[in-house]
Amino acid sequence: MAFEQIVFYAFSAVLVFSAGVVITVRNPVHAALFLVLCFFSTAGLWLLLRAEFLAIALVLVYVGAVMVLFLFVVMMLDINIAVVRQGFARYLAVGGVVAILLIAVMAMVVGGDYFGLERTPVPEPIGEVSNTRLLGLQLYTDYVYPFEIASVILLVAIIAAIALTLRRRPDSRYQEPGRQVEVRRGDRVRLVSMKSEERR
Amino acid sequence: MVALSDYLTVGAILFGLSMAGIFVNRKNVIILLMCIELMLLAVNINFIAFSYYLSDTAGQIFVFFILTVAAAEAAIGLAILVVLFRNRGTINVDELGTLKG
Amino acid sequence: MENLEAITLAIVLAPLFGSVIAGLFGGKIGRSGAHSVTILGVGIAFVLSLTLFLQALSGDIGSINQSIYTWMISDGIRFEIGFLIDRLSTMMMVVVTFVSLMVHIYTVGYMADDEHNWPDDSLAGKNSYQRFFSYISLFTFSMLMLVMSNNFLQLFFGWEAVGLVSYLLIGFWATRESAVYANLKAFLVNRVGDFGFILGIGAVLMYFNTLDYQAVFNTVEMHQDVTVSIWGDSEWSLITVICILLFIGAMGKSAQVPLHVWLPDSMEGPTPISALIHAATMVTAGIFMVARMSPLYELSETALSMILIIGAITAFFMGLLGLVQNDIKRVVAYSTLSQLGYMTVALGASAYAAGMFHLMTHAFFKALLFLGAGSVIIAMHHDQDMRNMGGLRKYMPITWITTLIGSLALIGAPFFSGFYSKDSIIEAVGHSQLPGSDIAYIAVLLGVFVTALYSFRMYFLVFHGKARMDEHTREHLHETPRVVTWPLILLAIPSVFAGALFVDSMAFGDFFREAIVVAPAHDTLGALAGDFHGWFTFGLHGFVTAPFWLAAAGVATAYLLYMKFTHVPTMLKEKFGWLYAILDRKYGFDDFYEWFFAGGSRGIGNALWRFGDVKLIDGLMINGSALAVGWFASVMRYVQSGYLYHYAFAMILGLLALFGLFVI
Amino acid sequence: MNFETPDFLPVVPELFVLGMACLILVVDLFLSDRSRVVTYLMSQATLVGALVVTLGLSSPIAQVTMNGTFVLDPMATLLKSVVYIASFVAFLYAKDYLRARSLFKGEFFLLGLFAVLGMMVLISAHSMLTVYLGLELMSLSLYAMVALQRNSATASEAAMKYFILGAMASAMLLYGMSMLYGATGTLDLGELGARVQGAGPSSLVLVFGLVFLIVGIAFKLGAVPFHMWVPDVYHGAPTAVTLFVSSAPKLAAFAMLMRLLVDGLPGLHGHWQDMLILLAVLSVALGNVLAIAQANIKRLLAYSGISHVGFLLMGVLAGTPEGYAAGMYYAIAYVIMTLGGFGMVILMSRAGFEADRLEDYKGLNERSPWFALMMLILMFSMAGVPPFLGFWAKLAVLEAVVSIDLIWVAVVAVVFSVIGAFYYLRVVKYMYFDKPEDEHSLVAGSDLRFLLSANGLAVLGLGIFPGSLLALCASAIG
Repeated sequence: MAFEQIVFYAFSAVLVFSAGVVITVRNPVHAALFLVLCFFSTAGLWLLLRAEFLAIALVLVYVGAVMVLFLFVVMMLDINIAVVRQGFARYLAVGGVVAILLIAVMAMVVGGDYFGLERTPVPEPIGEVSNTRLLGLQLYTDYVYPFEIASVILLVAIIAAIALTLRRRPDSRYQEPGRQVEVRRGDRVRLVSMKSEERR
Repeated sequence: MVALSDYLTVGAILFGLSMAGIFVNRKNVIILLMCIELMLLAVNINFIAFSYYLSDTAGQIFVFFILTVAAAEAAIGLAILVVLFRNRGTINVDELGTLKG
Repeated sequence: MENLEAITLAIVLAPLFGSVIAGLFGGKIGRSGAHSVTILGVGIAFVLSLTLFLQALSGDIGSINQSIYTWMISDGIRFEIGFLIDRLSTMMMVVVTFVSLMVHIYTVGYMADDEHNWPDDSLAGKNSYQRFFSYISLFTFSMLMLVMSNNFLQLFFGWEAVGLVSYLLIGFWATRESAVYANLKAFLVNRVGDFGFILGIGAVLMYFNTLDYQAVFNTVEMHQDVTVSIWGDSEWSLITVICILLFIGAMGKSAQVPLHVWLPDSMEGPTPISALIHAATMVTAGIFMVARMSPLYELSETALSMILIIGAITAFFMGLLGLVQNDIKRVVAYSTLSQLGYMTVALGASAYAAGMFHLMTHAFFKALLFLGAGSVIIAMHHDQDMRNMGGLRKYMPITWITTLIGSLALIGAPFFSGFYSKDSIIEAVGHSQLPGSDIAYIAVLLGVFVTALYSFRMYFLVFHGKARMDEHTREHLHETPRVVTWPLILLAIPSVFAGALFVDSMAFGDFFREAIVVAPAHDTLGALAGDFHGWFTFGLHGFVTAPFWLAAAGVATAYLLYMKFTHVPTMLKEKFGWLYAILDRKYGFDDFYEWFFAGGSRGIGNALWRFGDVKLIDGLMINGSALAVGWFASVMRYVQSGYLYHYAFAMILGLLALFGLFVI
Repeated sequence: MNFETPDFLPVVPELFVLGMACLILVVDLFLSDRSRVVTYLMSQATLVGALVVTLGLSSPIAQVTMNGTFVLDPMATLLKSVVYIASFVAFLYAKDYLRARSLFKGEFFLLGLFAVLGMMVLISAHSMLTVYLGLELMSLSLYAMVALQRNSATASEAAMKYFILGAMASAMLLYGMSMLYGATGTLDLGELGARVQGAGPSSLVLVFGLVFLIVGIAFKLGAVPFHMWVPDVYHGAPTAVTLFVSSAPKLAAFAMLMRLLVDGLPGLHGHWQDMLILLAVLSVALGNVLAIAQANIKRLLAYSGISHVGFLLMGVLAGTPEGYAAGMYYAIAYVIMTLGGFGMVILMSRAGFEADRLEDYKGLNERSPWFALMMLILMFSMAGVPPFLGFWAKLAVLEAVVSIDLIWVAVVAVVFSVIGAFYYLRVVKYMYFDKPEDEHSLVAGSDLRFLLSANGLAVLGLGIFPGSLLALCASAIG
């Protein structure tokens, strides 16, 4: 077995295993961490496919940002971990059957008959062109319209997230620098003259 | 040599698993969000594999956009999740059944 | 003319606008607002129609045929709204809008005290005045759509719309049982005719694949030899079938025997609409339609013969019924039936132009007679029985004179309008070679005598002799207000002159040359035209023809019976009791229909209801299927459980199902 | 690298809406709650301006630009114009409703405008990439709009369901796209169509991808069995949002159907026709039957919308230009009717009272005869009674189905729409024959009353004169 194949099977096995854990594990924190593992192994697969930029982006964006966001929300919401999962086995059985059916149908189509090596051989390497450079050139020229739409989508995500979650709690305390600067001595310290107490 | 069909099969398994995950998981909405990320990941594997074997960069470009959109989607999904939690005090899928019929 | 489209649209839409305003906002704009806006709308339509008519007359515009709006296209057949403006339609437009305008003005007086016609606190009685104006304007709109149409669909729309308004107006006083009965009857009888009519239109659509008049007329020659089998093996000429079916529609609308029974009863409606709808315009729609379809009818002698005979029967026998009526409006109603018979006879004799000519003159003098009768009714405080009248000429001179003019025009006194039109019809029938034309000729000749007799019976009973009303009514007798008398005077003018003015061009000239087609073999009027030397000679000649002497005999008989020897009618009635009974029962049409159709269908309906409806449909189909649907719905609702995983599962199952069915 | 600057002119409407949305975003920051109406007015002005620009740019020939990712053709012009008008009407209906529930915030209009932008991108898409991005831009905005009523448990539940199922559907759509890309090696829809015609042995892969595509489209349209989100979202969301979600996005979904299947996969017509028949029949059947069991008018309208989608699909599945025109006609007719239907719910509601139960319509004729009449027109039109708009729409699609000899589909559709007439008539019965339970007079403002009257009369007017709209649709398909 060639080295490439070993790497492929190793990453694929890890990917499928950790995906299975994500959907069955009880604790969402564990699920999130296994998802991170999924992303890592996928990034490995992508490297095999000479998609270096996307592999790095996946790790940076997903593992670095999105999954942190997931974990953050999980922690913030303080979700109770279910004590017992009633009937989980039953769902799992049904789900397993469905999953196997689906995967069987899909594998039948995408399997060797149509996409085997005879039909689609591995392409020759295209020389020393950087994957990142290639993508960058295309993104900012041919795909400038989709690129702009993607930026609008991100803008919408920002607006939506703020509109949905930003709230001003009346009981929370926060600083107002303006008022802090404006403050005068008289507002903070009041000098009172008292009679001294009589000595006993 | 690794064939295109091998990558596609990995993608199919991942896709099937994550779809089953949405059905199986009845406790935590947040895991559903993760399943959706997994589905998109499966699609991305497909695109990149095709892109490589067809020697065509369009597939990788598409993946770039899917990653972007998926990030935005995750943000909105989590925002809705937070709103839901504030209203209900729970994010159990089981208890998300007042609208029906 | 560039802006012709705008003008035609304005003619149609102005009355509609008035109607909508008066109908929907009647409460807000009040009585004067309602009658002002509707009179204005109809007035605009009249003025514009008149200009179009004059232009058509002078030849500035020939025949204009344009579609304005494509309503829909189905299977390549275009359903359009369009207008065909030629001399035939402009003449009808002028008649319709003129009479309508007169009636609008007249109504201001006639309906002034309408609140007395309703029970106290009746909801329908609220704003009834405005509603009446809205209806008659709506009628004007519908009638204009009918006459201006360039296709069968719009014709049918107008046909049904005038029927609807007629129904609404006959039953206008909805709290009176007799009015409700009458409008139901009118509606049902017209359904019979309309059934034939729509079958006819359906046949046209089926075989010609178009509803456009011009397209049908252009290809009619090609369908001349087409035959259809209706029952078993008997083959009918397609054109004959279409013509007869369309004529059945005309029989309903124009009240020809045996579908005439609704028209006398329609007198339950207010008098202005009796004048407008049930004398001058709507009932002549059938005549107009046949004239418009002349290219079809000319190809079917069978249909023409049938029309001739039915018209003759109507003209004579319905006139006879006028002799025994005591209700002033019913006399005029039977006279209308008889005159419609004359027009139909003219159509049967291929003298379409004469029929249309009579239609026009009749519209004027019959509207005049109705409005005169209405004027009398107003003065008599809504008593319509002629036995309670008499000697009214002293109290109401204008009504008296104008009614006399109308009666003279009706009986065909020389130089009056009715003379020219009726004489040309009689002459044309005399020249016709169709089977049945001999009988028809005799019938229309005798009809002249009958017409004169009943007309002057009414005239003498109402305006001459001694006053038979009670003291209270007599003290209050006076001429009606000016809104009532002015329309009478305005209608009297064309009743006198319209005949002499147009006999040259309409009856014997080529006035309708673009609109009406007459086969050379049937051209009865063309044959007469050779002997025609102007209106004056024609009028003078009228004094020496049989119709004149028959009419004179009728007038003399009426004078003798109702002025001199007033006991004779009573004596005759006793002597010929059986004959009187037949006439009084209107030949038994009503009784037969009542017993056979109404009773029979009620019986069948009851039987079907008991078995079919209650048991089969309600029990099994409706309730059964409702139960099944309800059960199914509740099961399916259960699937919509509210849980995300079920929804996701449904989607996955859907995906798998699609795979199973279409991929593997 | 030789790069030609693309022709930006056809994209000007998109740029205009985007620019205005960004401007509104900034302006809105500086507005106090009392002057929030400025945001509203600017949003409406944006829609009007976009309409003007779009109509100004309309041309009878299709222009492809932006490296083949964007197309401007008559269909795009017509659909975009209707989207603007529908959104304008939806915003107008929403204004008072939002105000009464202290939801009158800039975000509603901003997200609405971004959703409109997404629909525009989708309508003008000429590449699978732009189809996806337009779809996501629209959907993400809509998810957020549904959840915008932050203190409502039902709204957030509806948003969550909508989001999860919607994301799942998008993922399936993407999977399908990846398969088509893999089989043909192109994302461009025109190129795809050409290559699919020539594809022989790998057609199983194409059909496989097609199935996923159909699932994605069916979800957005709300066709059975991918309809489950529809009633819950329509029910749970604030009525103003429901009104928006149920109207313009359907046009975008229709455009997606046309772009992907008709522009992209004409070679697979035989396959997608069979799938659409299945979906259409199921939708008409289940939509109508389930609507009968509803007591909530928003759910009722949701199920009725599902059945309408079935009809819409029937027009498209015929695969003829007449069928496409009929489908488009149906989509536009449906949007007009659904605007009126939910507009009525808004008109009846007031602060603290949603007027979403069927009982709330009892005796409406006594309370307001005019609006009872409008509701009657809308209900009859949805039921397909002549001479209202809905009748002609149904007639057009049935003609399309009959013309390709699928008589049985037409028969099934007619049978179920007769069953469906029952629930529309029940609303009418409540309005006219029952005693009112609620004696409050209607509080709606005059602009709302005027709009609803115009909406109802449009349904009547377009029903009496159906020719022009149908001709417009036919000419847009070309």
